[in-house]
Amino acid sequence: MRSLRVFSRGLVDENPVFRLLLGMCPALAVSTAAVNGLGMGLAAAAVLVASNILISLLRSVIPDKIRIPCYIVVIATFVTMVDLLMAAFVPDLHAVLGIFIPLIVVNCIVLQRAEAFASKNTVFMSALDGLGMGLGFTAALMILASVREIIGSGTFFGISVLPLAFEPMKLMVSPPGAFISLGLIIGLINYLKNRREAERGV
Amino acid sequence: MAKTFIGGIHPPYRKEGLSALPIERMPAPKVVAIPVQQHVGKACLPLVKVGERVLMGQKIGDVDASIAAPVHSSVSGTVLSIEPRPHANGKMVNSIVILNDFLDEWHPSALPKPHLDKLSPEEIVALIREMGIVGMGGGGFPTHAKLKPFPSPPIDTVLLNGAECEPYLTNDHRLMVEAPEKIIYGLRCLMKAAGAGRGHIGVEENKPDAVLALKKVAALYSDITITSLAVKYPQGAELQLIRACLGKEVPPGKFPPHIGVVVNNVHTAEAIAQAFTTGMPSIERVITVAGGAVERPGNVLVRVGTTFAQVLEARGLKGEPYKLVSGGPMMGLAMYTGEVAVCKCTSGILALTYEETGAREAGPCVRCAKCVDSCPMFLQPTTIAHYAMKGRVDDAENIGALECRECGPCAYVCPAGIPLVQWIRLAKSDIYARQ
Amino acid sequence: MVSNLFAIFFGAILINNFVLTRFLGICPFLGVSKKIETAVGMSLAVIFVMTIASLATWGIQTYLLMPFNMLYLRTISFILVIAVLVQFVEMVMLKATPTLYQALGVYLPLITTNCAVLGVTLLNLNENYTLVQSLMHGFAGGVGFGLAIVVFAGIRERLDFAPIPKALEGFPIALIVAGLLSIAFSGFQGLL
Amino acid sequence: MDIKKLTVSSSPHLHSGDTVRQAMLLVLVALAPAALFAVYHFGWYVLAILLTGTISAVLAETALLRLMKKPLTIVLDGSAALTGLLLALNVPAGAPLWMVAIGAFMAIAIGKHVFGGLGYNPFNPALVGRAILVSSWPAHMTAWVGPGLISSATPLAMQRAGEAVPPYLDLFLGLKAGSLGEVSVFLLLLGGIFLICKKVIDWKIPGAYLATVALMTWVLPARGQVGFFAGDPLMHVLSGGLVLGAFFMATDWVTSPVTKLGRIVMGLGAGIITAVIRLYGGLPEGVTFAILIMNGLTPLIDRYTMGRRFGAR
Repeated sequence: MRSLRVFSRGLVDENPVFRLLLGMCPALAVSTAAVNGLGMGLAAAAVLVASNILISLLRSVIPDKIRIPCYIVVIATFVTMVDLLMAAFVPDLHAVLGIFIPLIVVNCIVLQRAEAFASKNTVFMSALDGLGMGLGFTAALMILASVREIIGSGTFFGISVLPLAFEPMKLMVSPPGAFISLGLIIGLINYLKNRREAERGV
Repeated sequence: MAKTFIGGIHPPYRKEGLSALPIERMPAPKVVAIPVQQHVGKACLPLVKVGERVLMGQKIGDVDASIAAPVHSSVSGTVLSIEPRPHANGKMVNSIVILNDFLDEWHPSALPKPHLDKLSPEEIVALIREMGIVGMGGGGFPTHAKLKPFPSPPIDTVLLNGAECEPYLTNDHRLMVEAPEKIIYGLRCLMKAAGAGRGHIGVEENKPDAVLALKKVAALYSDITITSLAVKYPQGAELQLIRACLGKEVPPGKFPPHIGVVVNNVHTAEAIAQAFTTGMPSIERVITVAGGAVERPGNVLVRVGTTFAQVLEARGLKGEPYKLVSGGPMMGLAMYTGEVAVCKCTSGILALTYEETGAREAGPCVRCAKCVDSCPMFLQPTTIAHYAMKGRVDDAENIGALECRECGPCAYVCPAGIPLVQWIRLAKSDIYARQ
Repeated sequence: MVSNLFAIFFGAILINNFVLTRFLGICPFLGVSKKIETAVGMSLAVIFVMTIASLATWGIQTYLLMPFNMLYLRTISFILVIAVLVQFVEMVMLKATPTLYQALGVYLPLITTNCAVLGVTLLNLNENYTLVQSLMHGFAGGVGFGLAIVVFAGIRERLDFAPIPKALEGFPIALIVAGLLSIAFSGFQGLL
Repeated sequence: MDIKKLTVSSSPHLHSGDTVRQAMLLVLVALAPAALFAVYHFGWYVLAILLTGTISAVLAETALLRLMKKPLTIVLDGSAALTGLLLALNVPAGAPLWMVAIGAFMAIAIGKHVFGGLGYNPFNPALVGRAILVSSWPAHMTAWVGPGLISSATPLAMQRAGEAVPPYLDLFLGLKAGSLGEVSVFLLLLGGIFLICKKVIDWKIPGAYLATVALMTWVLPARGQVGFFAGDPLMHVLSGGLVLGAFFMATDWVTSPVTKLGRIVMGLGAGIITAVIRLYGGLPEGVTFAILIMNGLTPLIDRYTMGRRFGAR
């Protein structure tokens, strides 16, 4: 039961992007198309799971004073691995995501999970937590990227989904569109949440 | 070009006709209620007892404090009671209620004083205090206290305020036209008391007859200058008047004596002359009774202690007033009752209709900057108001809320109808409360 | 040479602003922009760290990673260098100029995880910048970050007075403002 | 004595009677001649654009007020209609109506209501709408036409391409291509002067703005040119959206500085950015972006140009 909660928490209630407002840089930068969002999300999820597992394993070994540098080394190692793997197997995606793959190192989500969860919990729980958070991050990126791609390019995963008469709103795939659409999506989520809470209150 | 200050507004003056009406004396009422506080500073203690007979001009209240002025009876008669009554400041103030015997029997102390040439500055200051003279432009600051202020550079100029920039009010105007000699005599008393070498009277140029009358008398004295000022509100605000007449600015947080200037109202000067030449202390004054709800507006000489209701009854009301204002419409206070007594510093009684106030609902600020442009203190009224709304006391203080003199152009011009003065008052009281 | 530096400078500030078009340093941009004073402090600290980080990582890259063919270690080495550097700067500042430390010190720990810093070093590497170009890029990137965050803080201070719809309060409205600023800066596209 | 119900409130007890609505109406009146000229110059289709812009903005405002449970009477303040009209005046004369409607909706929603409505928006709503359209459908927003909706380059584009620009008098009167509201400089100036006389706007912003653009375009060589003091400032002032922007958009109360010095800075800054974009930018025109950037800087300008207080040195 607890493991389910640990896993699902990252997906909805503590969704890193929409609720905790972590990892905004990649969320904004790579969400121009659904496929980019998916790729970035899975890359980050892989790093999260791996680093959570390793940090949890080492949690009794790492001295408290230098724990943050240690976490960073662990995370940076996995990021480098993911970076190289992606360069080898999905070079096109790797090129599009650019420096945002190495920048997973400083993605607040990864470090925050290491510090707040993996350093205090069992390996299994930490893996679940990493997976939940990673998938939550992926889901958020997917939602944002889908909205932006559909309205901004008229396509979804590169496939035309809207009638020809629709003229794509290019703003959505430009940098300003990233800020505005993420702002509006978070606003919409807040609105729905407030309304649900108000209904419950009544 | 007539001299003036930077900022300000041109409200409708609504003085047409009023300024031509000579001063009329209003008969004393059957009962007067004289507040023991008619000035800024410490309230007086009653010197008489209930049932005691008092004479006209008799000192009936005084207190031993540097910032205070005694009060005198404005009629002869019997003290009915000493009780709290509604006051123009919005509070209940201890008032000496006297039943008028209509004999107007003068108190023996009310004798003409020696000519000013035979008095020393100290004697003049003492007499000004003894006769209960306070600022009659509306401020009510004890005049003697202005003349011997804190350590400051020597006073070189006494400036009389005859601008009368408040709409509706014409009492000073009539006084300048009808009693210029008294005003000049009072000015000379003030100059001698302060040791000032120069006297100055600033009058808005919409009162050419007043300027002419004063100039005629002042021609005898080389050290007195009459300055014609542009018609703009608040031309008569102390700091703006100094700026316009003398070209000097009082630094923030300081007072006029800091730059060697003392400012008094022309009516105050007239009251001093009256007290010195006839021996009559400050027990009556000219007020303008006006407003859309007044049947016969005019400039009325009223005994202190007469209630607003009595004055309005004498002038007649047409319909119910929406607001009853003590003083001018820009800085005056709205009364909640007509049972308020006329004080030494009551310059006008306005019974305003809803239409003429232009009252309205407030909307959001649209940052039109009209308040900023009109502020004669160069503040940002809208920003101070916003800080006040959010309770950000420090921020309000940092951008100068305490410099605000509450003169009102900001709120007058605001197209969104925001009561800016009210918000700034709140900011100021929050700042004071925290100190 | 000079015109190239000129292009790097204005490019990093106006055309490809680190925050508004490159999406680097979004966390401090959103988090440390509630007051103008703190935004200015943060900006100065970031400008400083980005400049010296560009210098340090250029050295690592040129004299360590490239000769030994270890470029794949760039992420891990750069982040460690930056972390050490920030610690070092903090210590030196505390000793040498306590007043400056008081003003900027509180921002320094936050800078390690500011992706604008790691981002600029990685971009320098990708662009094959020379030492001087790297320094200019690091400095200008910091200035671009500073410009964006200070302007943004000014707007947010004013929004304090605004009755913003409840669902949009906080981050959503901040993101929308950032978007509108980003649109405004897009007018510089194609400049130079 | 029949004094019964007295109202007590803070002084002052007089009000000028000025209202926000009145000011908005004056701006609408001031814009009307230029708008009517656009209909005359380009044809009846322009009338459809103007109506679409204005009506969409008013409908958007009504809908959003309803959604946020605010009093619907707010729409009567006229600001939404003005935003819609200004947006419509800022599109090419052949712009598709659906795009104008979206622009008006964006202007009202993203430009204004997300910030809590009139008075709180940091950026000029009409320009937010226009900038969104430019970024979203650049092809439509640069499809310039002349009379009869026949394709034609704007004077600024002609000048960039090295073609002959129409004579000054044509530029002044409005016989050229461009956004439909910007063409008649003459009528815009007339409207602007009317607003200055009515004290709705301050001369400082347009004055500083036009002067800066004129000076910079005169002194500085455009990209690819050499030699200083060889520019054509009159052409630059009479072309593009400069006059429309300087008098009707940079002067927007809500989004421009409240201090006197700040208004000069606003005009100066907008002038510099406009001139830089026109001379060296990727776009031929930069008025929209220049004003938006200065809108963003307005809180800082207000803060640092507060000036001396009375009596202070």
